[in-house]
Amino acid sequence: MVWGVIQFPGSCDERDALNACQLAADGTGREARLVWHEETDLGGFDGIVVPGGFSYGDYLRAGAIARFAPAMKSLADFAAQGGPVLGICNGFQVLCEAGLLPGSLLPNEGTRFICRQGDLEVGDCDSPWLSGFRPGERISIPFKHQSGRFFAPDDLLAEIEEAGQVAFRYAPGENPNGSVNDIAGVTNPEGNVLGLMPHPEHAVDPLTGSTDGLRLFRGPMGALDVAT
Amino acid sequence: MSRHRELGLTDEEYGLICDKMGREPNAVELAMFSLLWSEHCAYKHSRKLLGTLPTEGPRVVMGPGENAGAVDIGNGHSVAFKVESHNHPSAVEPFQGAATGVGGILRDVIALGARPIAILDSLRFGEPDDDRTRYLVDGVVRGIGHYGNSMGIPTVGGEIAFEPPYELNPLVNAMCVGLARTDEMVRAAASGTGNKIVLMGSLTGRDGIGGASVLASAELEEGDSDKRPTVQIGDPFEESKLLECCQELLGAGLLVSLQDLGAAGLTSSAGEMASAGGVGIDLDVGLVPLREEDMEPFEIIVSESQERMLAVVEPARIDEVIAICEKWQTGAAVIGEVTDSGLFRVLKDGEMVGEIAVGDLVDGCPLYDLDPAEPAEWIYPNERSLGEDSDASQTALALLAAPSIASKRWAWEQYDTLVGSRTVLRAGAADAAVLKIPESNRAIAVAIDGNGRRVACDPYLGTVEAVLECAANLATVGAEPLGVTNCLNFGNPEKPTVAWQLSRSVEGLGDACRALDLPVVGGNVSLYNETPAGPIYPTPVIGMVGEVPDPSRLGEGWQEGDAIALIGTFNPSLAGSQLEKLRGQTGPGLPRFETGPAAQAIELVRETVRAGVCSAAHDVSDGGLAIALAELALAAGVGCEVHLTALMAATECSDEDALFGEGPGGFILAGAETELEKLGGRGVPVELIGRVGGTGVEVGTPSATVTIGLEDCRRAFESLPDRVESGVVAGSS
Amino acid sequence: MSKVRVLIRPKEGILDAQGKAVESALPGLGFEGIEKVRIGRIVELEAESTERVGELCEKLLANPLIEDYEIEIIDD
Amino acid sequence: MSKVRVLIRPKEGILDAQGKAVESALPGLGFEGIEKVRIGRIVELEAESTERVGELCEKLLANPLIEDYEIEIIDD
Ligand SMILES: Nc1ncnc2c1ncn2[C@@H]1O[C@H](COP(=O)(O)OP(=O)(O)O)[C@@H](O)[C@H]1O
Ligand SMILES: [Mg+2]
Repeated sequence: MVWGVIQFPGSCDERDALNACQLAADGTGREARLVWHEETDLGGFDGIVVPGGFSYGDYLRAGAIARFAPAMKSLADFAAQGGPVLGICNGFQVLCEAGLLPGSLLPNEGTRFICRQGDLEVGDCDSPWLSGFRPGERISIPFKHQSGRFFAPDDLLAEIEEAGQVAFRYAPGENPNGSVNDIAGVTNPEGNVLGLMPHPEHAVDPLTGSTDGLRLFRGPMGALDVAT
Repeated sequence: MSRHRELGLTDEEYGLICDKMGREPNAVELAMFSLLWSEHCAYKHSRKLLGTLPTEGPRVVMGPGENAGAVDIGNGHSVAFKVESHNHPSAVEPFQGAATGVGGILRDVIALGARPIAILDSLRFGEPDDDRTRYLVDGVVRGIGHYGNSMGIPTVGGEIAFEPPYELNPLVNAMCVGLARTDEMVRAAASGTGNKIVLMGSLTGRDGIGGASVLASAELEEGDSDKRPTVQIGDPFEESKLLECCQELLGAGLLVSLQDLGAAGLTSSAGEMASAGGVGIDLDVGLVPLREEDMEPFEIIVSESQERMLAVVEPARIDEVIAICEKWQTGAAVIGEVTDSGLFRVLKDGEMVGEIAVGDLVDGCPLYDLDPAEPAEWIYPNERSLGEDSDASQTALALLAAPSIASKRWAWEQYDTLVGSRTVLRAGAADAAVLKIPESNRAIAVAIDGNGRRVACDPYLGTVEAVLECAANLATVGAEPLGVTNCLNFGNPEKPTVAWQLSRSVEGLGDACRALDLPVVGGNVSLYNETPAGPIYPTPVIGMVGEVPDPSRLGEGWQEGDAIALIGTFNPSLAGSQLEKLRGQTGPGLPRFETGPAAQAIELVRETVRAGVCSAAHDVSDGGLAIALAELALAAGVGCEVHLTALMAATECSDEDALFGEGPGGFILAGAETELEKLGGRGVPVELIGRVGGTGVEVGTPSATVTIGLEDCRRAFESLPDRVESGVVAGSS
Repeated sequence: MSKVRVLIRPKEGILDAQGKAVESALPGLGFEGIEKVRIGRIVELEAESTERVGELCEKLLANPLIEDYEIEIIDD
Repeated sequence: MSKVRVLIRPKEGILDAQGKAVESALPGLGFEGIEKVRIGRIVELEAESTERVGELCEKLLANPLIEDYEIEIIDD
C-alpha cells in the first residue's frame, strides 16, 4: 500500500507532500515515495499526489510542459479507474492543463507572488479527499502562488457549481488572486481527483502552522480502509 | 599599452604581472589576471583587515577560505551559511541583479555539499519618494522572490532600510543557509593528477563578461548605459535541476570536489580549486558547451553565465556522473583535467592559448594598506521629514510609519516562507526566523542585521552594536549563536574617510565577536559603493546562525494581564536614532557602552525564552522603547500600559530619550509577574515597567505620554505598500 | 526550415492582470490617452515542417480555454 | 485611436530561459525538428497619438537592458 508523489524537474514541495503523506499514513502500515516523472507504472499505488512548485520553471504557462510527462499518461489511467489523485498548487495547474480537472489557473490579479496563511471554506462535495471535513467548515491552510486565479468560462463554471465540484473556497474577504466565485479547489465530476491552490501539506504540524491539512491527506485512506 | 588600465589594473600591477610571467600576457591571460586581481576577487584592500577576525571555535566545521562557512549542529549534521552582495548588478537591473544574487549565494552553499534550507535578504535603498527608487525596490523584491520561490527554498527573514545615501547605490545582500551531513561535505580543492574537470549546468554565453572588474570594482557613474550588455539573466529552473543533480552526485560519492562558478566564471572557479589543492589545471575552452557559437577563448574563460558548477571527478566515474546529469536534464561536459604542473593552462581545441602559474593568478595580487583618516565633519546629507513640535503620540506614529521601521509584510508576502516544512517562525513573526531540523533533533534560528546610519555615526561602536543586535535577535527566540557571517559594504577604500570607516568597523566586528566568543566563519566584501553624490553609509551586514534546543517552548505573543519587564543595561539616547534621522539631525558620535553587560542580558533573555516562561521577547532597537512596545502590541493584537519613570531615574535620560532613544542591551519580556520577578538578582537589571491589556499603546514618562489606539498603530505600521507601490508595474519582466 | 511566429493572447473577456497593471500605471508616468492594453506572448521558432504547428499551439503553446492564438509563417 | 502592437523579445545574446526550456522539452513531447525557440511578449494597445509610443516602450513596456522591441502601428 503506497502513496506516490510525482516529481518533475522544478518541483518544489514534493518532499513536503511526501512528509504529509507519511504523517497521514502513520500507523496504517502504508508508505509513501517519490515517483520520478518518467515512471509509467503506477499500478502499485493507492493514491497519487501531484505536488507544488515550479515544474519546468513555470515557463510558457504553469503546468503546460509537465502535463506531457510520461507519468501523466499513466496518471490519467489511474484517475479514470477511480484512483485518488490530489494536485496541490502547481499540481492543480498541471491537472487542469492535462484535462483531468476543469478550468484553468491564471496569473494572480495583483500580478505578484503571494504567500499567506488563510482560511478556506469546505465545499459540499462528494470526494474521498473531503471525508474528514464537514461541508461549510472553516479551515486554516496557507497559500502561496503566482498563478492561482481560478477561471472557467460561464457555462463550465455553472456546470462545476451545479455538480458540486467546488471543494474549497477562500473565506469571505480572503480571495488572494481574483479567483472566480472565490474558488480555491475543485474536483472532477467523479470526485476522486482534487486540485487546490492552497497547500494542505504545509498544514500538518502544529509547530510550523495549522494541522488542518492532515485531514485532507487522511481522507482517501479512511475511504480505502472502508473499502477493503 | 593601456588595455590593462581599461580592465582595471594599475600600471604597477601590470608591471608585476609581466615580471612574474617573464613576458607580457596575451589577451586571454590579461583578461584572467584583470579579473582575479580585481578587488572583488583578490580582496586587495580588505584581506589584511579580515585577517584580524576571530575564526576559530569548537563548532566550526569550515571557516573563511571555503565557499561558505559551516558549523556543527550535532547528530552528524552541519549548517553552512554565507552572505554575499549583488549591489552593483542590482543598481543596473534590479530584478535580474537580485535574482542572480540569490542564485549565486545558493551555489556557494550547494558547493559545500549542503542543501539550501533558507534565504535571508538584507536590502538598502534611498527614501522611497522617487520613481527610480520604487522601481528598484519593486524589482529587487520580485527578483529575490522569483529565484527563491522557483527553487523551492524559503526566504525566511531579512531587513529593508531606506536612507538617502543608498539612493543611487542600493545594497542587495543575500544570505543562504544550508544543511549537510558533515561527512558528505566537500571542499573546493582540486586533487589527483589525471582527474577530470566537469562543467555542469547552463550553457556558456557572453553574460557578464568583465562583470567582476567592470561592475564590481568601479564606481557607478550616472547613466550606466554603457555597462548594459553585461547584465546576467538568472534561470532558477536550471539551478533547481543543478541542485538536485549535485545532491545526487554527492550522495553517491562520485565527486572529488565541487565548486560554484561566480564572479570571473571558469577563471576564478578553476583557479581557486587548483590553488586550494596545490595542483595545476588544463582547460580546453573548445570543449565548453556554448550558447553562442562565435565566442572567443577569453570570453569563454571569464564568462559569468549563471547556473554552472565545476566538479573534479575520477576518470572511472565519469560515465556515472554524466548519467546522473542526464537524468536531471543538466548539461555536463568534461572540459579539462587536473595536472601536477602548478599551471593554469587554457587550450582551444588542443592548442595552448594561455598559461599562468596558479600561484601568480590566485595569490599573486598585491595587498594594499589602507590610509585611514577620520573625517573632520559629518559627510552625509540630512533630510528632515518630522518637525520638533510633534507630541509624543504623533512622533510614535511617524516612527511606526517610517519606511525603515514599518512592517515589511509587503515584501515578505511575496516570498515563499514555508516550503521545506521547517519554518517554525517566519519572517515578520519574530526578530529571528526559526527552522526545525528534525535531522539533528533541534531547531536553528537565523538573523541578519545591519544599521548603516549608526555605523556612519561611529564605525567601531556601530559595528559592535550590529553584532550585539543580531545576537539579541537570536536570544529572543532562545537561540545561542554558533557562528557569524558578514558582508562589508563600503565606499572607495582608497579614500581616507572610507578607509577609516572600514578599518574601525572591522575592529568593532572582531572585538564584538571576541566578546561573545563567536567565530566569523565566512563573509564577503563589497567596496566602491559610491556615486558622484558620495559614499554609502558604511554598512557591515551581520548574519548569524544559532541553536534552539526546543522550538515548542517559544512564546506565542503577550496576553492580557501579562507583566512587562525591561531587561538589561539600557541607556537610551537619541544619538544616531531613527527619530534624529526623521528630524534631519543625524551627526557623528554614539554613546559609549560596555559589551559585557549587553552580553549578560543576551544570555539571560536566551535562558528565559528557552525555559518557556515568557509569552513574548523583543529587543529594543529602531525607534526605541515606545516602538518596541507598539510592535509587540500589534503582533498580539493586545495593547499595553507602561511607565518609564524608573528607567529615567536610573539613567538620567529625558522623556524623549526614554520613549524613542536607542542603544544596545535592552529587551522587553512579557509573562507572569512571578516569573519575571525571578529574573532579578542575576547581575542583569530587571525592571517591571507595565502590564499588557487594552486596545491602545500607552507609554508614559513624567511629562510626555504616547497614547495611541491599536488601529492607528496598525495603519501607520502597515503603510509601506502605499509608499513603495505607486507608479510601479509589477510583472513586466 | 520555416520561420514561424505564434502570437498568443488572453481571450476576450478574461481579465488580463498584467495589461491592467500597465494601463493603470500609465497616467502616473505621464502617458495619457492610451487604453485597451493587452499583454500576450510571442513564440518564434524554426521548424522543419509547418505541418504540426497547429497541433503544437493547441497542445502546448496556448491553452484554448483562456488563450487565442494566431500563427504566422514568416518564410518557408 | 491608433492600434499599436509592440513585440518584445529577449535581446540577441541574452539568455532566453523560457525559450530554452521549451525547446529542450519539445522532443520529449513528440515534436521533432523544431529549433531556435524564442519567447517574448506582445503588447497591444490603442493610443490617441502614436508619438510617444517609443518612449512608452523604453520606459515601461520593455526593459531595454535585456529586451529589444519592435513597434507596429496597425491602423491609424
Ligand atoms: N567579511 C568577511 N569576513 C570573513 N570572511 C570573508 C569576508 N569576506 C570574504 N570572506 C571569505 O573570503 C573567501 C572568498 O570570498 P568570495 O570571493 O566571496 O567567495 P566566492 O568566490 O566563493 O563567492 C570566502 O571564504 C569568504 O568566506
Ligand atoms: Mg564560491
